[in-house]
Amino acid sequence: MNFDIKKIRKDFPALHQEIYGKPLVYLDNAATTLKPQVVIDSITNYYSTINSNVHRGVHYLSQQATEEFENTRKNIRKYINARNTHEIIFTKGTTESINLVANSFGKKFLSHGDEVIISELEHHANIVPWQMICEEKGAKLKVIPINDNGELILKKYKDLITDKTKIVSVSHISNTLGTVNPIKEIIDIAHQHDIPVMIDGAQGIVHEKIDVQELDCDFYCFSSHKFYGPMGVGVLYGKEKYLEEMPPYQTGGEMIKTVTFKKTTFNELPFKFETGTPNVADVIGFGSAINYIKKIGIENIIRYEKELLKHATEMLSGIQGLRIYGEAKKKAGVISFLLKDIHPYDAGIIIDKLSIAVRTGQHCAQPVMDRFDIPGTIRASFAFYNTKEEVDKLVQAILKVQEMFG
Amino acid sequence: MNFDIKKIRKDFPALHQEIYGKPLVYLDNAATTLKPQVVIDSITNYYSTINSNVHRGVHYLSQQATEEFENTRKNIRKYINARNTHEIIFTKGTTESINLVANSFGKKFLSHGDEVIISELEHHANIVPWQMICEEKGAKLKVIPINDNGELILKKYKDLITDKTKIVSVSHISNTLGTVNPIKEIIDIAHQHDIPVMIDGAQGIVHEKIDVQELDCDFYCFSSHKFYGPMGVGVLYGKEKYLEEMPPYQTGGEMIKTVTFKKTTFNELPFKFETGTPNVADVIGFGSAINYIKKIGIENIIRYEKELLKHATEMLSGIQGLRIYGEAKKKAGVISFLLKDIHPYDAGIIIDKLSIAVRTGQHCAQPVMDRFDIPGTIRASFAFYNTKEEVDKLVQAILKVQEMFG
Amino acid sequence: MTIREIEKEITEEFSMFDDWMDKYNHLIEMGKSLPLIEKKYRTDQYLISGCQSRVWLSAEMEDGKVIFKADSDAVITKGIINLLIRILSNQTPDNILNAKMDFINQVGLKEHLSPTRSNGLTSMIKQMKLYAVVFKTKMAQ
Amino acid sequence: MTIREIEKEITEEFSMFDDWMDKYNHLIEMGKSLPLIEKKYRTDQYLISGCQSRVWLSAEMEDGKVIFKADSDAVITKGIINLLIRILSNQTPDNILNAKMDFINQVGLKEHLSPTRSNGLTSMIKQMKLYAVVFKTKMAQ
Ligand SMILES: Cc1ncc(COP(=O)(O)O)c(C=O)c1O
Ligand SMILES: Cc1ncc(COP(=O)(O)O)c(C=O)c1O
Repeated sequence: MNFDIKKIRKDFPALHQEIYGKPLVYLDNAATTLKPQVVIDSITNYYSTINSNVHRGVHYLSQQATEEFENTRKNIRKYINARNTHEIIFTKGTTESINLVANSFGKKFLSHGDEVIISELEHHANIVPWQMICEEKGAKLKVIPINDNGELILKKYKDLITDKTKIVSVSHISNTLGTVNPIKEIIDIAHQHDIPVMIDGAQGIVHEKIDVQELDCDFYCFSSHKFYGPMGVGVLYGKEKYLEEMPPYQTGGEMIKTVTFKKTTFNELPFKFETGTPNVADVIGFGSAINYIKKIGIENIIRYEKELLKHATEMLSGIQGLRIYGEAKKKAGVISFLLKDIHPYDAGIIIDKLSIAVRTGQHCAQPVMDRFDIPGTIRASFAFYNTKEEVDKLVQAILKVQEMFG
Repeated sequence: MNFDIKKIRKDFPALHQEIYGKPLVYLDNAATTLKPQVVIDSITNYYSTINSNVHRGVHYLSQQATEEFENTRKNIRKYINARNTHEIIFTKGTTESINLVANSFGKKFLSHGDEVIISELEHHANIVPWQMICEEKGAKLKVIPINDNGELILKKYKDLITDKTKIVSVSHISNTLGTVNPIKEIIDIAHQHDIPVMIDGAQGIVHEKIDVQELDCDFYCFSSHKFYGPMGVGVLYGKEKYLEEMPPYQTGGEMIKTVTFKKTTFNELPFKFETGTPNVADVIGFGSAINYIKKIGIENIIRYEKELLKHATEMLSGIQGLRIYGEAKKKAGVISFLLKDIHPYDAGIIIDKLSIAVRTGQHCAQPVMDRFDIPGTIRASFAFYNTKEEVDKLVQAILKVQEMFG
Repeated sequence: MTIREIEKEITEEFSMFDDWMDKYNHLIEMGKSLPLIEKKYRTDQYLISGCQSRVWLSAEMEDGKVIFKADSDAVITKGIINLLIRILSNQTPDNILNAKMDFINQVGLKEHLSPTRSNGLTSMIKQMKLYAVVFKTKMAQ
Repeated sequence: MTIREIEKEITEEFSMFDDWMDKYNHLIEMGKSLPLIEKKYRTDQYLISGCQSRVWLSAEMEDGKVIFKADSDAVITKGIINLLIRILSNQTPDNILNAKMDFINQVGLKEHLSPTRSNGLTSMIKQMKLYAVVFKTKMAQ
């Protein structure tokens, strides 16, 4: 296996710093991942040379900007195997991608009495936009429940589907429990009823190989910053047939064909959904991130991360008084846990002082906390540049926490 | 005057490159400005060290990220002299800022039969969002006309105001004609009727000193990338009293207080309007840009740019067969022109080959083109790092174009 | 004791600790000592909204001085609350309003009180001062 | 002449020019030579939407060959159109469909035909091939 962890760690400059005088252990990857040097260089390069706006200029630099920008679109199309390049829409993040679909799909296809299905383990980004549009349209939001392991109860999902269901939107991987949802099955079931499915892939794209045609999902979205790319960029993949029918979301320059005060006509896909000056530098930076991932190989990453998660699960399970939340059969990337009689915030503060970055709190998934009746969790989330030694440091830190609060 | 142009030019790495074998002359600043090295360094630094998500983490790096992010908000508040820090909302750009207000203000305050006033010289970003919300709400869009010099006809503006007028939205400076609009007067007139005013300051903040309390505008917005900062960041300033009343725009994480499937309550300002992972790196980078501008001094910039514009106007006016579009008494930043019997696209191609970056086309302001019955213009737009020698190179290029097409 | 004196006392108390761990152990001890608020006040009405740990705060006026009581579900938060109460409780509204709370920086707990920490402690100090304003106004009537 | 032969001819023609200015002067000359389309076709119906310069295109079938006519309001665009028409007009639908248009790279005009240039030329080639498909289908009936 050509997966050289020492070499890989060298690619990530942020790994090589000390926090409170000790080497940083970064286990907050589900919040945002670190960036390889090539991504940072790509942004620096862009601003030091090309630095131009796209699409509208005849001048050389603007042409260069446009070409690199559009090449990234092609690159992403290929990476997720979308059929058409114009099915790739750039947004500012997963949250905006979901807002776009909830709003635009909702405006076109949702009416009073219709139903939208989400799940109990969604991130707020995949709950609130649907709540809003349902409220606006007088539609009903239905929720697939989870079992005690944090797995979607598929039987219940089937029962929720009616001839009023207009769309299903679920996450690929839970950012809180780490559950890998059976999205292929969820999609197939919905399609038997001709219902389109949106997948919140913010965590999914990071830990799985994505082929949107094979999945046959109707929408798939993710954030650059959680996938080793810069902040401020997201992707929405959508099937042409839906994107064509949906009205524009935000409006302004770029996305129009003609504007008079009487009538405005809109541009073709993908531009119909992209208005204003796009985040050219960071889109191009995201292209570099994807190239980097391709070079390492997502299969290698998945294999390595599996081992890491297995090790972490074993080690943490061995700690007395520690309970893991989320024990799905298929899991990736994340371990959420609590220590008996210790508030996660207290634990988080001490773990931080031990130079380990974990997240504590509700992880933007309050319904999951309500489901388990807990105030929050401590969450360690992993990337392929993490090591077993780092996991062991986390274990030591947890033991220290227990000692201090014991 | 401590304005050392040689030294300033050294701060902008993109200035020091050759295009087609000759030094670049960058006169497309209204599309996007070049970035000083400190801004690029700030992004590099962020990704090489802090690289964390904000607001939700107890760990050290997340704290650092939040602090720098929120410091930039304070910095911007101070720069435009807003009363409250929570009146500064981060968006992805001017276009999104306007969409936010059109949508959210429109939802709350616009009803059937109401009226919205914009102007004839707006960028599409300040036209189409208003068209959309007016269409949705059954409201009417009214347009302040311009005279042959490209100045708003204030008399007509007064006539447009009725007791149905709910908001006025005009640009501070036209990106196409360079007109500096009398926004103080426009705001005062509207306020006499208790009508709020939104200012599209995408170009305004670049060439004027902004004091939102003195202007007393109700909304003011701009883009980082046009003001020497990174792409992917915009600002919306809004008066608390309106922002408080307006419903959220995009929804998801960060902007909520509590989420259950029954009911979601929203967070306070400014977070109510900021959802999803913000573009932390570029917001912090924008902070560096503002610090850089403060160091140079916006007054010095304005003085220098005035001289430059004067020189450019004189030189271009001296060219036979060249007509300048936009001859307002108060102008800044931009000269739009056409050459007799030469299509702007043809001219643009040749000027590009002479290593000069200008923009040709409609500049996302089709109504202005319709007003003057032209297919587009050639636009040279200036920044304080441009020089008179560069203007003279443009003049040489124009003479060459005339020779080739003569 | 005046606020200044208590602040000085606390600063000295903390200066004994060589490393952060001892300091936090001390905070934890302070946090563990007794619940600081009566059950009836542990309701949403007295909740100060903070992101990660919950903080309840009540205030009463006795002999021209404000008596604060508070609690939290996190021990470290409770420890810091304990410090705040030691300083601000049993003081006159005027003294509370004038308190600079410098000790926070000096004992190295600044990070807990930065608004970005979103743990409700900043809101708590704000709320304590707000109570002081209210009582002051009442007294003036 | 076959498409290949014309492409070769054009490439040779352009290889004579040492610098870009002569090349563009040549394009401008070609652009200036006569309007390429009848007035009646200069309507929105025949307009190929491009961002900066407008391009009109008409096609007719004569003796199994497609005759293209086109025009633009920009001279350089007209010059390039002239090249496209020299190559694709008066050819059979099949030949049009198979044309690779390699000459574009070879004469250094690639930038004008990249979709990012949004000047309608890419759309024009697409439209020409679309006409060829239509005529081919008609012939087969
Ligand atoms: C006056 C004006 N308004 C709005 C915009 C849109 O700004 P952005 O593309 O950064 O959203 C621009 C820039 O193109 C502008 O010049
Ligand atoms: C599953 C999931 N969905 C959506 C989001 C929101 O992503 P972003 O904040 O990048 O918009 C996140 C990240 O926080 C996530 O983990």
